[in-house]
Amino acid sequence: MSEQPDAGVGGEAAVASPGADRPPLAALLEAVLMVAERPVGVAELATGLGAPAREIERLLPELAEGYVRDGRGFRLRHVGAGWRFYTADECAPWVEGFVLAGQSARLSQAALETLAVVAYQQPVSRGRIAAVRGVSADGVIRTLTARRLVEEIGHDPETGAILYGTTDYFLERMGLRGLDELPPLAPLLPGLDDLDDIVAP
Amino acid sequence: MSEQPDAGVGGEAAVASPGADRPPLAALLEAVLMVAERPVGVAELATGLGAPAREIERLLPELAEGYVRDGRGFRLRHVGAGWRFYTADECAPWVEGFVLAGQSARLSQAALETLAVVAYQQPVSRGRIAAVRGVSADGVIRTLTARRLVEEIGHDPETGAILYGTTDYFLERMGLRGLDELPPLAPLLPGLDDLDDIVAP
Amino acid sequence: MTRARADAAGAEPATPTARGGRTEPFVVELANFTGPFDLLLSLIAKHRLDVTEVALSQVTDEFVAHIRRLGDRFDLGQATEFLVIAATLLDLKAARLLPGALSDDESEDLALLEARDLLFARLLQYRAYKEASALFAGLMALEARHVPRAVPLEPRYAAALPEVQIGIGPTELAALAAKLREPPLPPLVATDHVHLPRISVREHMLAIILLLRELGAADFRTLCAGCQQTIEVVARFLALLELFREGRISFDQEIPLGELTVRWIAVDPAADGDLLSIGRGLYDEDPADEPREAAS
Repeated sequence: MSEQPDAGVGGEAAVASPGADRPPLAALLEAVLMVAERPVGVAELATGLGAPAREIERLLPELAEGYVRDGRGFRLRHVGAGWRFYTADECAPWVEGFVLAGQSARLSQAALETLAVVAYQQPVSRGRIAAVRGVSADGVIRTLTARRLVEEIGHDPETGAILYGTTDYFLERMGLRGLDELPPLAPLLPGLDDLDDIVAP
Repeated sequence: MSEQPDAGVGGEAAVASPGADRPPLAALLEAVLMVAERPVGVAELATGLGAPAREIERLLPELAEGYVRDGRGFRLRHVGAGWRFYTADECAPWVEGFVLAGQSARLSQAALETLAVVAYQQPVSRGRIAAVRGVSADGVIRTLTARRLVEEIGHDPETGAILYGTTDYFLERMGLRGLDELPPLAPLLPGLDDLDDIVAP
Repeated sequence: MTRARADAAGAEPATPTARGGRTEPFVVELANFTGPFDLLLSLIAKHRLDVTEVALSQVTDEFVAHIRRLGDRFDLGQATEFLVIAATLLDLKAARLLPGALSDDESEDLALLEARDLLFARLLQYRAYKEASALFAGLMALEARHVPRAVPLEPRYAAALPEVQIGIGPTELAALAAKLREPPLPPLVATDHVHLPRISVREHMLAIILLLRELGAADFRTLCAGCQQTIEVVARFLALLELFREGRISFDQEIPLGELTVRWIAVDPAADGDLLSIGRGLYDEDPADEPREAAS
């Protein structure tokens, strides 16, 4: 907060100091929850936004009631561990129709590749999948999770990153009894005997 | 009062309505966009919701303006091929703390320059890009393709060379609705008024 | 960053954002100009400074010194950019300084002017894209402040999805995983766009001379007997033209479109022993070796 304003960089600098231009807490809550991938608890919100938990606990139900009162298509709900945006119940039939129309029953090549990486490298983080495939895996992981082929199976003890693995449903769909029935990878990699050719032409 | 102007619209446009108690179109738009994973175009919304495109085209900017006016933490924005929910930019520093994934790495200077050439000259071959920049563009094109910013869009009818263009994702990343919103190139060329000096020294 | 440098950089609006302040800007100090290299370019481009009055060798020396000074912070991108621009400037200056090869008539001047303008255009175009890239970076940074909503599907909709078709079996899945496990190929710098003179015309001139001295006379077919590729035949042909120009051979043709006979014509013995001087400075030889005489 005592940092001098970075005059040189236009618009891209993170002005993380809670200064005078801090948006109202209600707006910050809306912003964070709009992009949160899972329900977020009050304690986490309080820490992340640097705001008192009591204040947040008061604001969230207020926001939620406001959406109902205004007849919005979305709702803010307290579910399990925290708060999350959902679609309004009365809109569900239309949303469902929309979701079904946009979803292909077949997996894309990107989804298949990611599934392969998860199957053989599990437990694996998004970061590792992205490193193997060369592109961000976020969207594909979401698809595979929605399709119940992949699920969160823990956290990296060091980085805290979510680790993914395949589901029983995946095994069922692949006709396997267990992960040990996945074909071994080694024979598909270039043999070590080929290495000599490469080293000594 | 002004929140419910569309109460009557639902009844008359009930083409694919699963029930009689259809929520206002504005609420349905909010709900559908809440589950969308990419910008959704007006035509797709019109088909999915069984509502006239003109009506949707009128309502979306209205909703978007309403969020700004109310100082909400989220925005509805027309970017790339359609509309999508985003966080408000004034909340960015606080949102960053919650969203770890999906942070796209910065592009190198070479990648940015190549992207600029592709954006303005598309459809364009590698050879032409190399001619403008004075160096081979192969590696950079591969990077830009892997990042989904650039894609193959055809072949030169004469030489058969692959032609490249920018993607919808490129527009999203730039916050543009279409290529016609790219900053014009002409002013970047040193003043045309100086051309007289060059022609008649 | 010193104040003076900040001011100098400020004089050229697009540059500081273009490089994002990552690299130390290259500053030129010449008798008639002091400031950032980009500004120098800009002035030349806008014709406020004559390229013939810029000591390019000094600019190059300074750039080498600049790179040495940077040491570990050496920026390959900046060096490459300098090479491209310096080469263009050199082209430009050469075109401006050298007199026309044949005559000084107006069409020659016009051609020269066009060549010059072409170089200008190329330089300006590159700079325009560079500035556009800075705008792109700015737009992307601005857009990055808006985070798009991309969240997992609500359970009720996920449950409604039809059963997914994986489409491949365990073996194909293993093949995919194996393919992805292979280390990506190291990035290669493609060189196929660089023109490599694989054929030396001078070499072919020597080959022809040796053949003709043995045979006395031969037709073109015979002279090309050993050639494997078209380009070699072309080189033999060019070599013949060159030898004819030098007055070492003669052509005989009995009837129109008939067989062409190439004959070695006697020259003074001194030139004979001086075969290595043949074709010097032609096509493929280092011009610095023996400067080409101005054709006068």
